Amino acid sequence: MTSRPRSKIGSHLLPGLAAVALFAVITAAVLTSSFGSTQGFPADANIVASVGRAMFGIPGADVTGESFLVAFILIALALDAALDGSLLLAKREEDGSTVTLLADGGRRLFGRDDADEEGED
Amino acid sequence: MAVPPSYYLLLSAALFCIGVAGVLTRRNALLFLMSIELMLNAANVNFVYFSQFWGNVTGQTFSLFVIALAAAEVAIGIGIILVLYRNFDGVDVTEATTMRW
Amino acid sequence: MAAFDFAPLIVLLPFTSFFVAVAAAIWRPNILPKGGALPGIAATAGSLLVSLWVAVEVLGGGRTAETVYVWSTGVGDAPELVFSLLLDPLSALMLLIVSLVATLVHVFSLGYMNDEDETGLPRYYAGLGLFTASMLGFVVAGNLLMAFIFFELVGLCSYLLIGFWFREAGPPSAAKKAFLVTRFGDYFFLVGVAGVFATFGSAAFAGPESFPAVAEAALTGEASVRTFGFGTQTWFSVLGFLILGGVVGKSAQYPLHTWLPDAMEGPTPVSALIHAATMVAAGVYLIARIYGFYALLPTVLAAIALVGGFTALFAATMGLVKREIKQVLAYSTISQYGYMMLGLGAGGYVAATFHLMTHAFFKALLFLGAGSVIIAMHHNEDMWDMGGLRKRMPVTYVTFLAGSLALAGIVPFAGFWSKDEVLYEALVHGLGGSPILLAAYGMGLVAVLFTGFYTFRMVLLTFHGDPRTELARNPHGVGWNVKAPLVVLGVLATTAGFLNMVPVHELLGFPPEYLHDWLAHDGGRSAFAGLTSEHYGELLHDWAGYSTVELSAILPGLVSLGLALLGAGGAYALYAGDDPEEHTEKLGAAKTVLYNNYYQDEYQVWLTDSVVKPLSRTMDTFDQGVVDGTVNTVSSVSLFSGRRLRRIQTGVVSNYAVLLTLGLTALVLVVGVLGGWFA
Amino acid sequence: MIIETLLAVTGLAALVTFLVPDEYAGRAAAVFSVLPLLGSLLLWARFNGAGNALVDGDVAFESAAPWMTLGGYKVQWFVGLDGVSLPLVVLTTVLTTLAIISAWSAIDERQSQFYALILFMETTLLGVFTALDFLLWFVFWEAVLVPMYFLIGVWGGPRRKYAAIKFFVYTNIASLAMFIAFVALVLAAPVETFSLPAVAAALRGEQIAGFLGLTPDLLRTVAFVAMFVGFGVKVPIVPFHTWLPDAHVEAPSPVSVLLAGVLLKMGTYALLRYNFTMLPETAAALAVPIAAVAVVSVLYGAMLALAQEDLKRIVAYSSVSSMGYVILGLIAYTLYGVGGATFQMVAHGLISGLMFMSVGVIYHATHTRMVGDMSGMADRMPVTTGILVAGAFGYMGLPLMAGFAGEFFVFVGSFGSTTLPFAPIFTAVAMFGIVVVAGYLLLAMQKTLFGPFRLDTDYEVHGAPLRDTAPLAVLLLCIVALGVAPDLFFGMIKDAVGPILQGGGL
Repeated sequence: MTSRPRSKIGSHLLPGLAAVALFAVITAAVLTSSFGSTQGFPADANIVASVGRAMFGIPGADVTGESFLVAFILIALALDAALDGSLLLAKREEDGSTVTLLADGGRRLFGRDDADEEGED
Repeated sequence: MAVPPSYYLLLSAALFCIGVAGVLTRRNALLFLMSIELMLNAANVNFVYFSQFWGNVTGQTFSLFVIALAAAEVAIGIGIILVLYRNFDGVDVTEATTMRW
Repeated sequence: MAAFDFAPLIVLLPFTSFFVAVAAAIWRPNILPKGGALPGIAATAGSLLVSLWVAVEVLGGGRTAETVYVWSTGVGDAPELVFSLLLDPLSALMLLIVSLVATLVHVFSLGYMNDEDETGLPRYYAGLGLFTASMLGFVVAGNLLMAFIFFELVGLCSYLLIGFWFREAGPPSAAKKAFLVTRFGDYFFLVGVAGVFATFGSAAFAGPESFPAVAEAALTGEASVRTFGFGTQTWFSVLGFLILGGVVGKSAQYPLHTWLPDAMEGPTPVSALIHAATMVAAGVYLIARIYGFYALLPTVLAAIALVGGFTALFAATMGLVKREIKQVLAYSTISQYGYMMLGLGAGGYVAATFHLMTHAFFKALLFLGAGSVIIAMHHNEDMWDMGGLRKRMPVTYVTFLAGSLALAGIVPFAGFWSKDEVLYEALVHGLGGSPILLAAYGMGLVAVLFTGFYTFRMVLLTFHGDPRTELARNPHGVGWNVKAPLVVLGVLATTAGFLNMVPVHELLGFPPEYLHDWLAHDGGRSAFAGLTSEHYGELLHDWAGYSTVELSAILPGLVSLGLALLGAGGAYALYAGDDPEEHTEKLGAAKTVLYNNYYQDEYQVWLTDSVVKPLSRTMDTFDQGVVDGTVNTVSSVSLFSGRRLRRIQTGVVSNYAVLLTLGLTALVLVVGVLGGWFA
Repeated sequence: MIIETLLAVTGLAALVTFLVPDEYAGRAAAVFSVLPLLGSLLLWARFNGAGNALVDGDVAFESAAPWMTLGGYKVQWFVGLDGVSLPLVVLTTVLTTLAIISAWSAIDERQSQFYALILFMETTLLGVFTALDFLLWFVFWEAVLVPMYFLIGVWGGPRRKYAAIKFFVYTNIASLAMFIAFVALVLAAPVETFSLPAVAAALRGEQIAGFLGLTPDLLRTVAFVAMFVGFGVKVPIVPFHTWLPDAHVEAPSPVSVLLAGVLLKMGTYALLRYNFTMLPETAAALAVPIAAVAVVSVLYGAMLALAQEDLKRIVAYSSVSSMGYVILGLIAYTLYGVGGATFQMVAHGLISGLMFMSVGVIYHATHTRMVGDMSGMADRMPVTTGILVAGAFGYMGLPLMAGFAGEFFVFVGSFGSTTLPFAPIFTAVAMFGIVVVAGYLLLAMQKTLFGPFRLDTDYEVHGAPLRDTAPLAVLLLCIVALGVAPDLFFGMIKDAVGPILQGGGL
């Protein structure tokens, strides 16, 4: 009996129906609603330049757009924070034990100390 | 002849619902991240289309920010999954149920 | 009129002695000489002097009914509640009696309490002082509110004094019983007081707007009062019965008499002062005080007469078989007060007051005599352990004999004149127009026989025959402070009768009936006309339908004297001789019934212990179970639902995601529907 | 401005006591509490108010300041005193000072927090009795619950958590019902402010509009019943009384002195101010059920007290019984009825305070409150026993003590009331309470105080120190003073109660 990898699709498909239902509802909404005509961009407009200008709020773009200067700064900070966060999460303690998961009022729940040998890395 | 708007909306809805289905049916935490990426990109589709629909470049610039944020989100997501793996010997979401009633 | 300005002093003097004794009891118990007795004696003696002065003033025609202190000012038509002083022949007479007996009892207490070196004397004298003050306050009360206030205070003092030896188990429970039974009576009295205020707007005793006068006017139609939907006379009878409830409780009449024999747990001077002469008289005095109101109500008068007659007979029978000297006297007190109620009920207002006076003297004498016997016998009260004390205690014996003769009603002594006049009034009014009084008269007459019997049984057992125990052979001597009061009261017991010798006056005509004249005149002041015995006579005749038949007082007097002598002779026959033995076995089953006081105590105790107590326990379990139960179930519902809802937090992220998605779809659907999708 | 300073001073004192180290907290709190006491006596001395504050009387020490407008409704800081609220203010300050002194020996851990909470509660209580704007009053009304919850919950007896939570939730739900009812009335009434005199004038005067589909009369009845129940829980009235015994038994004795002495009066004070002043016709229409509830409270409370074994539960249930008299007096709508009810509030506050304090002193010495566990206390603690006996007799309505004055006025007032049908029957039945009260108090006293000395919890019992008996003696003096001269308070009460009377009768 060959043991080919078989996909673990099984009993837990039921929740998928919720996604299908959501799709149905949204499609119903979209189909029954009418939209105006698309204004589109002027043919000769330099879209990428206007995006660049809109990004930093520099006037004189072919196509108008709001200024995202503050958003740009914020997203920079966010990315930096994300980077530091991920490093922190991945870092191991000096004594080799990982970040322990504390739960239920500070009681050490899991996390391998050096003491228990059988836990593999 | 310009493509009617409902098609784009249907496309992004489909993408979004596939992402949701991915989250709901799978048990692997990594796949959650992938599905969430899919859902975010569905939103981007809408942004870009409606940017063109309204003739205003804000939609596009905003989708860039969405992508950036998605990246940050994945970074943290991966970190958390790493810790999850270390603590629960696997990334199966249905086993890590200590945070319950 | 100067005396009336000092009248408030009568009440305030004992009050100050109370404060002095309380202050001493709290700070330095032994600084007061004789444990607080001296201030007490001084205060009561002072009250006696002022009372004498007031009596002289009243003799000279002085009357007063003046407000002394405003308790609560009336606004609009709401009445003004005041403390007012009413001094007229009745209250002057009662003032004399109370202050005299109180002084003598204070002196006696020196011998009874101090010489027996009791502890806690300041507390005792404080209680005695407060009692005297409240009793005197009750006597001079000018309206029903003030009367009720001092009525209750007197009840409190009797509670404190009965429970004086609180370290043993007996006195506190006797004190509790005394207060509770009288409180039960006072409940009806309080309802009556509230009724009088609501009906008449004021509760004054004297003056044109006093409530008896307004009641009389209302009956004749001149005044209109609120009668709460009843006829005027019926509503007044209801009020009369309510106030009678308080009187029956305090004067230990038939249903509410069970507390008096137990009250003998208190020290004997207390029994003498409170449970013989004064407090128990408060009820009878109250009816005499508002007799103008009772004279309008024939039904209530008949009820009073019947209760009085029955109690006289009922208590006399129980007195026959008692072993302790104080128990005999206790039942005799209940019986004698039955006579007074009979007198009041039968329209003999003067007779009842006369018996009230004489009884106060000879009963106080008998109790104090018993006290000195108890001192001699080292607090052993059982008559069957005494005997032959005659030789060793001559003064006590002579005075005790005088008191007994007065109690039995033998001719020259005070008891005969007053009891005979009560019976005479009952007979005369009974034949006159209301035959029901004859039944009461009959019971009263039979009671004379028993009274004679138990009185002389008591005298023979204690003083005659051979001493039956070692203690009786050489009793412990008693000092002057015991003998002096006995002598004073002995003299009074013999001579008090001459005040009002009705048969002699009818025969010879020369000794005037002082008491009749004393209570008859209003001293020229029309405001007090409503409080004279003449006025009461008219009211009785007009409203109560009481009329008297012309009958000489000689024959009834001789009949009652004969019965008394018959009783005494019977006792002599059975218990004379050196070694009398108990004859009560011959009574057989009747003895046990009499000995257990017709099981009155038992059924009242049964009423409280196995009816009221279990009822309150069931109410408590009901309250805890049902009322508190509903509160707890309501809270447990929320706790239970909280436990169930908690399970939604399964800990699996996917479940939360599913709920999120379903929520979103539902939201979109709702918005769609509301937005007019399918409508 | 005096009332603001009074509240500010007491609040400040609470904060400062919080910082005082534990061993000095008791003394400091006592000294601080003397300030509001003097303040209230000053208020009493210079009281010049006349008539009822809500029915166009002139309010003493009145001061108003705009606070906020809530949806078109003006809400003010509006405080003032009249003949009804001043006695209760004096009662609060007197009882708090004495409770603090009596707490010196009773409380021996976390004293500073204890005394701070007591003083804070005093501030809120003073606020309740002086506020004349509904929202301001409601803020103080709710604020009282917080310190009381902690006082019972932290320093209480074994089941203190249950008792504290039950007390808090029970009263809060009731206040919710009352709040909704009153706001509905205000919205229906043609008035744009929450100030009580204005709302009272509107409600007593012209026709109010319907609300939420209820006709005006139905609205008045529903609001009356909801407010009656809301305040009834606080009073407490019989079906809603079950929180009281638990709260009293578990609370330390100084706290139960305040709980019985003042907090119960908030309920009856509010009933007088809201139900019986603002909706007189509805009250008259519902007279019979209210009187029935009052009479049931009296007899039911008394009978329950007869069945108790714990001294504190006995006194707690008898508070239920005494408050029944107050309700009977209020519904009588006669001068002596309503005036007597207000006086009974003050009198009962003093007497139940005295009873709880003396039971607390005995508990402190014997460490038990069970009637069966001890007997013959008079032998070892003569002064405390003497005062407890005097207090018990005060409770039974012994004349020349405040209890009798209050009860007698209520009986005379309600016996002849015309607004209450069958008034004599209701009064006569309620008066039977004085016999049952005498019954269980005498029974309890006889078992615990008299007879030979015996104590199951073998502690060494000796006379209580002066600092325990001094507050008792002061309270007893106040009770006797009010009993002998009730017009100290009764004069201003009659003046304040005059305008809201109805019907004939005295």
